[in-house]
Amino acid sequence: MKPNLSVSIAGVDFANPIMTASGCCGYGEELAVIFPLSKLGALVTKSITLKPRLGHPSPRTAETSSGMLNAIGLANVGIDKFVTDKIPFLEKQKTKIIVNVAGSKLAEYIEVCARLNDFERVDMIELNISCPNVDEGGMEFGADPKMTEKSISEVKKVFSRPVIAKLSPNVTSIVEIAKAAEQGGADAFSVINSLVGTAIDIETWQTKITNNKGGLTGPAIKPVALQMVNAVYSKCSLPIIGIGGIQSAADVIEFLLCGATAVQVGTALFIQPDLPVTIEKELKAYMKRKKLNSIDELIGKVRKY
Amino acid sequence: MKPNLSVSIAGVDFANPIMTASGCCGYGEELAVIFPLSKLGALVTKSITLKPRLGHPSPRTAETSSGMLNAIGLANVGIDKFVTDKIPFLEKQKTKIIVNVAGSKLAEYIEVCARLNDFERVDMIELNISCPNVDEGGMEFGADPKMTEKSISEVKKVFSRPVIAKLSPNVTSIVEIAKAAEQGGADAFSVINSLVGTAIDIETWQTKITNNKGGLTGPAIKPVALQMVNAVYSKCSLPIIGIGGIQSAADVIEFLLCGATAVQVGTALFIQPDLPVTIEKELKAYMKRKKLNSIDELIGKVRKY
Amino acid sequence: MIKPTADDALLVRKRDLKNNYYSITFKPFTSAKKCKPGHFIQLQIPKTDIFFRRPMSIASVSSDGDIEVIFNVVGRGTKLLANLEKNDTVNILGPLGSSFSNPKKNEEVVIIAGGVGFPPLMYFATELVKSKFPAKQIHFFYGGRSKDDILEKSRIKKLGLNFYPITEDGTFGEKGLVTKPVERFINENEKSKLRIYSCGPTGMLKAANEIGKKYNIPGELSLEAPMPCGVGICLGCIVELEKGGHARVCAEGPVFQIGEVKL
Amino acid sequence: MIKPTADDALLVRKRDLKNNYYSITFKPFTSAKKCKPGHFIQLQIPKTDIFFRRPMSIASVSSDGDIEVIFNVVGRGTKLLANLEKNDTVNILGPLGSSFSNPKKNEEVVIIAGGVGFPPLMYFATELVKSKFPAKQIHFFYGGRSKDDILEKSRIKKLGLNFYPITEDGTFGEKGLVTKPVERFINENEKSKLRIYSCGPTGMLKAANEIGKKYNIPGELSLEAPMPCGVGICLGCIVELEKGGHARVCAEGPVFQIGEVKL
Ligand SMILES: Cc1cc2nc3c(=O)[nH]c(=O)nc-3n(C[C@H](O)[C@H](O)[C@H](O)COP(=O)(O)OP(=O)(O)OC[C@H]3O[C@@H](n4cnc5c(N)ncnc54)[C@H](O)[C@@H]3O)c2cc1C
Ligand SMILES: Cc1cc2nc3c(=O)[nH]c(=O)nc-3n(C[C@H](O)[C@H](O)[C@H](O)COP(=O)(O)OP(=O)(O)OC[C@H]3O[C@@H](n4cnc5c(N)ncnc54)[C@H](O)[C@@H]3O)c2cc1C
Ligand SMILES: Cc1cc2nc3c(=O)[nH]c(=O)nc-3n(C[C@H](O)[C@H](O)[C@H](O)COP(=O)(O)O)c2cc1C
Ligand SMILES: Cc1cc2nc3c(=O)[nH]c(=O)nc-3n(C[C@H](O)[C@H](O)[C@H](O)COP(=O)(O)O)c2cc1C
Ligand code: FES
Ligand code: FES
Repeated sequence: MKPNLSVSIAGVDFANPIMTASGCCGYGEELAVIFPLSKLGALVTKSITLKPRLGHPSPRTAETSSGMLNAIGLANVGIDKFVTDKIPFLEKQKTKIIVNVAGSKLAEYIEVCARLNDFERVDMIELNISCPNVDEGGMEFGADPKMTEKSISEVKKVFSRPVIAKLSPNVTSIVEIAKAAEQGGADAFSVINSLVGTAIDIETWQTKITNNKGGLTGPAIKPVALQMVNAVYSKCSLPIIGIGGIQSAADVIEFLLCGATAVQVGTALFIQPDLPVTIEKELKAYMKRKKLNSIDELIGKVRKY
Repeated sequence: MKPNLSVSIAGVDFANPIMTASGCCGYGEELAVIFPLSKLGALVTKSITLKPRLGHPSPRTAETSSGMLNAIGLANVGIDKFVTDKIPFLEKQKTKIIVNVAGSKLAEYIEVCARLNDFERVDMIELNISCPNVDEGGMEFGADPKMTEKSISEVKKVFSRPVIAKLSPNVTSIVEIAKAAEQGGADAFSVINSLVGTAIDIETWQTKITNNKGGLTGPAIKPVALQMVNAVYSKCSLPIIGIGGIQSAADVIEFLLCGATAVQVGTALFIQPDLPVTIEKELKAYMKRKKLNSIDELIGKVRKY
Repeated sequence: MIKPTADDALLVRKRDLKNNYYSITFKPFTSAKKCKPGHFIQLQIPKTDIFFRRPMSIASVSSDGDIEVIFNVVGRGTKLLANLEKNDTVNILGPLGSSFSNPKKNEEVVIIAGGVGFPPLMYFATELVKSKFPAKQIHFFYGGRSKDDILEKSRIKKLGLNFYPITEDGTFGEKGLVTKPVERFINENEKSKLRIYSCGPTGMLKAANEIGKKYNIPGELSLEAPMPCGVGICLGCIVELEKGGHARVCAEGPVFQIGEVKL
Repeated sequence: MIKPTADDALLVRKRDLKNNYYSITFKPFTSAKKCKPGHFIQLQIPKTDIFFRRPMSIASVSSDGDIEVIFNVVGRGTKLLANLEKNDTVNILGPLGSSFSNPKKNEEVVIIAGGVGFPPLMYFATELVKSKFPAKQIHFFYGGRSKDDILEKSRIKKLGLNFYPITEDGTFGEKGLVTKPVERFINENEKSKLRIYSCGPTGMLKAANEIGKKYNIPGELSLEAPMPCGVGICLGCIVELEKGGHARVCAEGPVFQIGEVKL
């Protein structure tokens, strides 16, 4: 029997649990040249804001041990250009489309989400209430349970399809924030966004990125992400999309066992842009070897001591 | 001119800014076979608790990308045996001795610290209010500003020499906790203890450590540690001991530039037990090349964009 | 965007060019036939502790698909590359980025190269000569600090083009910076027939850009930036455009028009 | 604790022992002279993405200080080790841990080896013979699944000791598990003169431990555990003691007395 890789989150069906993470696949155009996007469960766009943003000046990335720092600063085309230039391309792709939305004020989030409501092919919105790279909004939202609840519930009023809350790891209790999001009416969680970090050039004594601090991502953070996925899985009931340091099918399986229903691949795309294709193949092989028929048989099945 | 590597924290003078981190150098006996401990600025002991502790069952460590997870569970000989068996050895070492103290109730911390007060050669206490590997106390203390303040101020009543607060990175605002510790009368900060994480064996579906979660340490976490050191440096006034992922003199310099007065080497000792000796040599060479006379000329001197 | 491929290729040839420069040649590379001068590849040394790939310009592609890069050891990654031996494996992702556009038949090609900007321009000149573009219309200005910075002299000479080595210390060719002989050449020639191609250190690129703007000579500059991905998806390699906004060095570039970017 | 040293050593010899087993020999190693059978070293392959060192028992130390390990490829680290070539560099930290104690002159030595427990026991037997301990008093029981699991047959035979190969499928030596022939041997000999030395898979160690306790035969077992440090400072490699409490496999062990640890 062929293992069935499809999963379903908040009524949306995905061909497989492998998505590309926001900010790590642009609007899909470049990856589509490299592999058919139909290979993905979903593509999650770069964060879209109301106005176009250039982001921070260069340098805005730095290499770290098994990871990287970025302070791109939410560079994106803005909702107008996204709607006219990017959605037509995305609508043609045979994969689910999740649009990640960010802003510095709640009103901006709402306006962007309201605009997106008109596009049926935008299957879900992922609310980035956890970006460490903007001064206002962003992480502050995601560190405050009240703001989290409010932002989700307001967005739910203007966007009729499912809304995912993307949670920040830079908090004392991610479960507390997850519960607030659940309270606000979120349909799923994305866990996690990047950790806050920095790096210094010891020759010039200057920080390596112009924003002085940035988001740490990549394999380095995988243990933290797995733990947070499992903490949220244990205490909340919404489906979870696991994110953080995924490089292989083995990593995906760890996330599924911890309680994720799907996963996103981010930083690793920079090193292997067609990684999702490899992962899908390896995941299928694993399921065959372990005689698993469906992804469900893995979700949350970690055995604890 | 020879660069001067000595630093001073809360009136205690250290030959150099390089210390070994708690839990990564036992009580000094093994390292003393490998290199003279006089090469160290200070040795920080494994966390001492009131009663002896066996810690968690095996397996209690796992390898991760550029790091490791541990849930040793504060295994230690307990204060009685520490006083009779370990202090006599430590007293003979030509380096400063910092005893790390942990517990599950405040009363335990106080009793252990009171006992240590009698031993002049215990130069400082480092209060572990941030261990992720015990159920009670430990991290809960360090995530709560009130408990942080209280535990420090109570310990200060029974221990007459300087007390260092070792801060947890698993909080929304490390600065808030640092300020509470400052309020409680702390003399310095150690920044950071380990991040919480986990890892799963995808063949057995079992967590890789018996405590199910553990502390993530090693080069993977260095960017997070640097950022937290700099955040505390910017907002508080006490001296900082920087910890997290240090593997080389270059890493030490990054921490100094971010605001640390001294540093601790932890996980990297497991791969290179005589690393502090190498680091001291490299640090001296760097200072010569950069024409720096003292460590002071580096502390907090990061240039921000 | 050309569809890049990722291949585990074997190191088939390694040459120490002295002065911390190396030439290494790999094979097989599926997309060798698609490579054009200006394109780059992203190299990954499997199982190292180096996280990102390292971008390298293509220095040559042989008729049977061997692909060569020439590089300078500047840090950890290039050090590891230099330590590779025959039959070691490297994963190559490419070809990536934009390539140099061809000059018009009657144009005089002014190449301004320096440092690790030399390899793509050598590739460019080689392909021009191969395509029957008259070698005497190619003017290869190649600057370095000292004679050891001028690589592959015989290879350039063999192309039969006009070779103008320039060294700061005068140990090889003219003494000084490339700017002076280039400007002299421009002034001695009909400006409307010139086209500039430059790749090299920032100072040289700035000078080439300024010269192009000053004399109204069109041309192309190949830029560098730290590149986490190389395929346009991380937005980490941006450069500011004169008209405002950003461009990605890996996707819109590395080859830009003179006057297009802020340097 | 012997003061360990850390050296960048060169791979001077590599032998494929088939069935995913390899022998690799390094030099120079400063502390070669201090090594004793039972000691292990921590190997690090420089510049790999493998974080911890990997513990390996010493399989032999030659008179001019070459140090050999024999290993089985089981994961990422051992795979990398197996891919090393002559002149590649490995950093060796050691010697570490406790070593086998010598039998009394009149004792019969019962060695029970299996899998990667074989190398330290081969080293032990070799050194015993070298030290003029009578080879005929050494009884080397060596178990494996199949004949390919029995390594270095000629090397053992050359020692002139009593060699008892045992394979589960009977393709080499006696068929079955080591337990039976070992017990038979014990019953045919004066028990008070026997001493057991064992290293191998957990099942074998348990059996050796039980046999020792059952017949009241003293002896030593060499254990394995994941080892972040190998020098006693991380407390990651613990084993439970029969008398209560923990011991560190890297520091109090890897060699423990029969009956000392919970297996
Ligand atoms: C399109 C392009 C083509 C290039 N072609 C060549 C070539 O043909 N020959 C050659 O010798 N070099 C070339 N370079 C530069 C080369 O990529 C860098 O020298 C190399 O990445 C440095 O790696 P390292 O590990 O040795 O240095 P490190 O300093 O250790 O690198 C540290 C980090 O900085 C990044 N980084 C720093 N400076 C640069 C830079 N200028 N460009 C890219 N990444 C940087 C690296 O990616 C890495 O993440 C090219 C760069 C680009 C962008
Ligand atoms: C004292 C001692 C002596 C040893 N001697 C030999 C020998 O002579 N020949 C030989 O082939 N093997 C020996 N081993 C086992 C060998 O160390 C492991 O097979 C090896 O570490 C596995 O590494 P890997 O990367 O291939 O496997 P992986 O499975 O990829 O390793 C993953 C992680 O698990 C750890 N790990 C898992 N199981 C073990 C284990 N049983 N022992 C140590 N670490 C483990 C590794 O250190 C690593 O951190 C010895 C182990 C010890 C403790
Ligand atoms: C360069 C870069 C840009 C990112 N941009 C965004 C973004 O715009 N919005 C967002 O929600 N997350 C963004 N992220 C975070 C990722 O979506 C993901 O949560 C994080 O990288 C962890 O996954 P990884 O370790 O697989 O990269 C970005 C990450 C990187 C590396
Ligand atoms: C195996 C292990 C045991 C540790 N035990 C303690 C401890 O007992 N008390 C404590 O305060 N910190 C303990 N730590 C944390 C370290 O002191 C240090 O804060 C942390 O490891 C980060 O530094 P590193 O990345 O250099 O290892 C332990 C760390 C490790 C790896
Ligand atoms: S390097 Fe990633 S966009 Fe250019
Ligand atoms: S491996 Fe660290 S104490 Fe044994």
